[in-house]
Amino acid sequence: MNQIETNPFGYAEPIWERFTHPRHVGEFPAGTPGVVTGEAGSKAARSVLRLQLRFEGGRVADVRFRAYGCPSSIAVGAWIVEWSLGKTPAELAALRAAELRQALEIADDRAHCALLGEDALRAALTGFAATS
Amino acid sequence: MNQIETNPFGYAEPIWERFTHPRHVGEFPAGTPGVVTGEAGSKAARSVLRLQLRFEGGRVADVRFRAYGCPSSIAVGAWIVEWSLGKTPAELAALRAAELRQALEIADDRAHCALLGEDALRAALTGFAATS
Amino acid sequence: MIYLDYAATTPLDPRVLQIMLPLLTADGSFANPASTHGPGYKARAAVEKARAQVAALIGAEPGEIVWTSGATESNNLAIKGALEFRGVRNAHIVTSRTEHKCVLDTCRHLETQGVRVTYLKPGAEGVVSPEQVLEALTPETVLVSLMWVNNEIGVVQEVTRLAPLLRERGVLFHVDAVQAAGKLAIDLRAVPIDLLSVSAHKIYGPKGVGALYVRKKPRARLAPQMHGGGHEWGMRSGTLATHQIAGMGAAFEIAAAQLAADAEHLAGLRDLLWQRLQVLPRILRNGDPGRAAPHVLNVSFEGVEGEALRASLPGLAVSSGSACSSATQEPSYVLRALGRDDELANASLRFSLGRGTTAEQVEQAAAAVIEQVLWLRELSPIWVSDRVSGDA
Amino acid sequence: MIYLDYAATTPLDPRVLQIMLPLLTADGSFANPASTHGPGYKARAAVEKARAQVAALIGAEPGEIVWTSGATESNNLAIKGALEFRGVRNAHIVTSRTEHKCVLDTCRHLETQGVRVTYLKPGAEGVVSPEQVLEALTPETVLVSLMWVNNEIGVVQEVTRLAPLLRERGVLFHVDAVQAAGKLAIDLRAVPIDLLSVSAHKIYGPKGVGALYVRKKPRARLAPQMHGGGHEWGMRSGTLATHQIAGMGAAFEIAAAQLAADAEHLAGLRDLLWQRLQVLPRILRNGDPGRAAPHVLNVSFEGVEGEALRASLPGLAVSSGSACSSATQEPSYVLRALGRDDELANASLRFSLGRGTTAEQVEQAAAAVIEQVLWLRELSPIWVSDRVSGDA
Ligand SMILES: Cc1ncc(COP(=O)(O)O)c(C=O)c1O
Ligand SMILES: Cc1ncc(COP(=O)(O)O)c(C=O)c1O
Repeated sequence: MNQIETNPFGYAEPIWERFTHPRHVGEFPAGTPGVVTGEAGSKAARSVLRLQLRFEGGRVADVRFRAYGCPSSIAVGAWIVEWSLGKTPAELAALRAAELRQALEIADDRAHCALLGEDALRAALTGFAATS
Repeated sequence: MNQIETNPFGYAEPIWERFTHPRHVGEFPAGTPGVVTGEAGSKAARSVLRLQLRFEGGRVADVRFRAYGCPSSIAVGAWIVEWSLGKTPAELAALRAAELRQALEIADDRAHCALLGEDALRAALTGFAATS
Repeated sequence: MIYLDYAATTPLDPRVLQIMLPLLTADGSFANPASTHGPGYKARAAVEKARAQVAALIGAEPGEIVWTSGATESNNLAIKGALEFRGVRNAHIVTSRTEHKCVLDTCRHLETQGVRVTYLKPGAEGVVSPEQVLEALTPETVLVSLMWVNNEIGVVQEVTRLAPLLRERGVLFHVDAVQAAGKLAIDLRAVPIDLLSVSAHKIYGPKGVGALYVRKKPRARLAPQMHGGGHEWGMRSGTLATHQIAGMGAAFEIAAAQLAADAEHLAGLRDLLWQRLQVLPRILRNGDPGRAAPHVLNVSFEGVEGEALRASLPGLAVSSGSACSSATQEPSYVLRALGRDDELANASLRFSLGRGTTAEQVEQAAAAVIEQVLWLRELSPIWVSDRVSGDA
Repeated sequence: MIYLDYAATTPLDPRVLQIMLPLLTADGSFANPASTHGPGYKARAAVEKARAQVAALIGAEPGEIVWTSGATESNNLAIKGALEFRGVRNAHIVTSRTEHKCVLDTCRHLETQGVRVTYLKPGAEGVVSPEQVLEALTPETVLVSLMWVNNEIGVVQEVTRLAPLLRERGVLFHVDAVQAAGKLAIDLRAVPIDLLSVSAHKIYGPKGVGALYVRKKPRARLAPQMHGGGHEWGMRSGTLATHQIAGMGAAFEIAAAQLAADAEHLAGLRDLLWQRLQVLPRILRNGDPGRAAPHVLNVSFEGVEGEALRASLPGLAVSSGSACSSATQEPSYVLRALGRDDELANASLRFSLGRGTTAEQVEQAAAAVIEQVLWLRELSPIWVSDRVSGDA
């Protein structure tokens, strides 16, 4: 993403920062070992979040995400993968939308973006449980 | 009347000129010989015009007027007495409101001011006929 | 030219102009305040700052201020909006005969819709007593509309005493405060008025912008009169005129800061003018001098015809009544309501003073008026005085 | 910041400001144009000059121009005024689904009063055909209200062909010409439109002032919506905002002088922008390109979410729909009426160009949009393209 200096729309800074400078965008090459994928949302609801976590030794070693949706939902994706690094599945499972909302200063009318994140992560962990 | 240079209200120039610089205002001392007085209008109608003509040798030798009313009716008084100077009763009797309106550029909605003048002059001439 | 018609309108305060300018041009915050992009948000911020400034002068919350195109619209919105929200069937309004044309005409319109309106006749001094208002109330009374300060005679009505009495009785109270704002202290935290109209151009703001105060607690509910995109909490649609609004805000802030000083200056000059004019016999001051706003002096001159009086004072910009109706040349209905006859009502001048008025101007104006009244009386064939017969 | 939101509002032309300034301050003609004294007459003269200027741009007589606080009010006055004058009982209006909010909301209000309204659905290209309108007429149809140029998609409606057909049938025709004035030639001597709304702030005049053209021959009759002192031939009361009106007049005079040059400049830049954007696959131009006003280009971008698209272009002031309704963040009802789904309607941008727009700005804007659309599609997990798997 190119340089966007200002935030005229008044998004919370943590959201704006991650929306404008997201890291870990993309996906792992097909067949990469230890990768689980979780997806939530729908095109009709205008937000889809896909997370990929690559586990090594029981901890998240690398991450990727893609998101379609408003800046808050994109920031949620970026935040979750960043936060996931180094964590165990048990630690990941503890994440609640409330924590996400607090970390990103997500307003009430965007609470669904945090739920989207929780759902996507849960989906990934379900995948992990299934594969391990 | 003191100096009033401008005419912001858009009165016709002949009206404005006579309203701001009327001549022959007043009345003759009581008992002045040859004087006839004509009055028209009423306080309720918000215009009263009083003309005095002093005849000498069958012609108007001197004049006075007073007026209460709008600028047009004041101008009518001033114009009539000015115009009367030197005239015979027959000449005076020929004055019609239409001529007055034309001379002073009196608009349709002020036609009554011209009639006021005609009436006052007629009243004066009636007085003349009565005394002579 | 001596301008003594500040109650008709005022010039812009130069400080107000400085606030307006950067909101107009390409290098400034000219965007639409409803636009959801950077320039739009900047314009919106200017609008909201002004809302707080206007609210501050009258002791309101910013969220209680609805922008309009002027107090004519504010009065229309308040009265029609309240009645239509409630439903016009069997509704009753109490107002007075000396309200501004836009209140009276709005009420007359509502009468054609089936609303019953009581037009109270003020006393000879122009005052409508709270008791009169209370007596006129019926169970169907939805709204009382009364002005704080009359624009023609400057009488201050007892709205602060009336307001709690109406609140107790559950009747909405609308006040036209156009001539009061910036002249008298107004604190809507303390006075339970429900709807209050103000205008910018009477206190050194721009023409074409006003506001309606709409109380939030308890909430005064209005049916919108300008339909559209739902601006202003759905109460008044239309693109907000940022420069106009910001100018109004600045003017109101200045008015708040200068309220006491302005009022003292104005009252001093008004009293000086009245004192000077009193050398003329048979003149009448209109409106209770004990309840006079600082900026208005209305005087009737016996023995002169009104149009001639005005025409003889071309160097003096004064009004012969409300500027809004003086084009009609009809004698002021306000003075008529006070019991002046047509002739006297017509031979009246409203002098209204402003920040720019000086004692010298007042002296000059008084001298001119005195001279012309004496002259027109002199010219009159019916003025009975100790005039000496003979040439003038 | 690149401003491409001229259809939402424009900056003031510096020449317009120069006309306005002397009408504001104490040393200028600040008086109330309704006052009957020297300064008042001067202000009145400025108002009447502006009336002639506004009339000239649209081929009207000065006496057919009624000042309002903007086109929102003009539209309200035209529609409610015509219906209330005629009586709302059994009345019927024909309009379209893509009208400005203030027309639609006014019609909805009239529906609550018993008026029946037909909202025509335009074709996929945004055009309402005259035939569609004629088919919708009933013996009760009082008024057809149709905009000349749509504010969101720039489509030019066939009002000139429709007008004589309605005149033949004795149906009043109101046209919202806010986006047409100054962009297309308008000659009301040749086109029998009865009521026509214009606004100053869309063509480099001030916000907060507009006008309604009310035909004199044959006379279009309106019930006033703003009651008061009977200003504007009784059709619209309230103190006239001299500086605003004079500014509108100056802006309209300039628009008349520059009409052809402006239109050519705008159309050229609009075409350049569209050409550049077409490097993006799967984008859609909204509105019939064969009936496009010169200043508007509306494009839908598949595969990106609308809010993210707008947020990723903070250096670009564009609109995602009508500025008047974009605060609501709802997908544009205009694009919905054209058959775009919610998602696509939301992922649309209205670029609107103005006198200040340069080819360089258009190139920069196009480059930014292309970059961000590509990026957001890249970021999306559901965008199906020839994307190479792997890190972005
Ligand atoms: C008491 C009063 N109410 C209402 C108005 C109307 O205000 P505006 O000129 O802003 O429409 C005025 C002034 O004209 C006024 O003096
Ligand atoms: C087509 C159209 N009609 C009406 C309006 C409302 O005009 P105003 O902003 O002057 O109230 C606008 C602009 O907002 C418009 O684009």
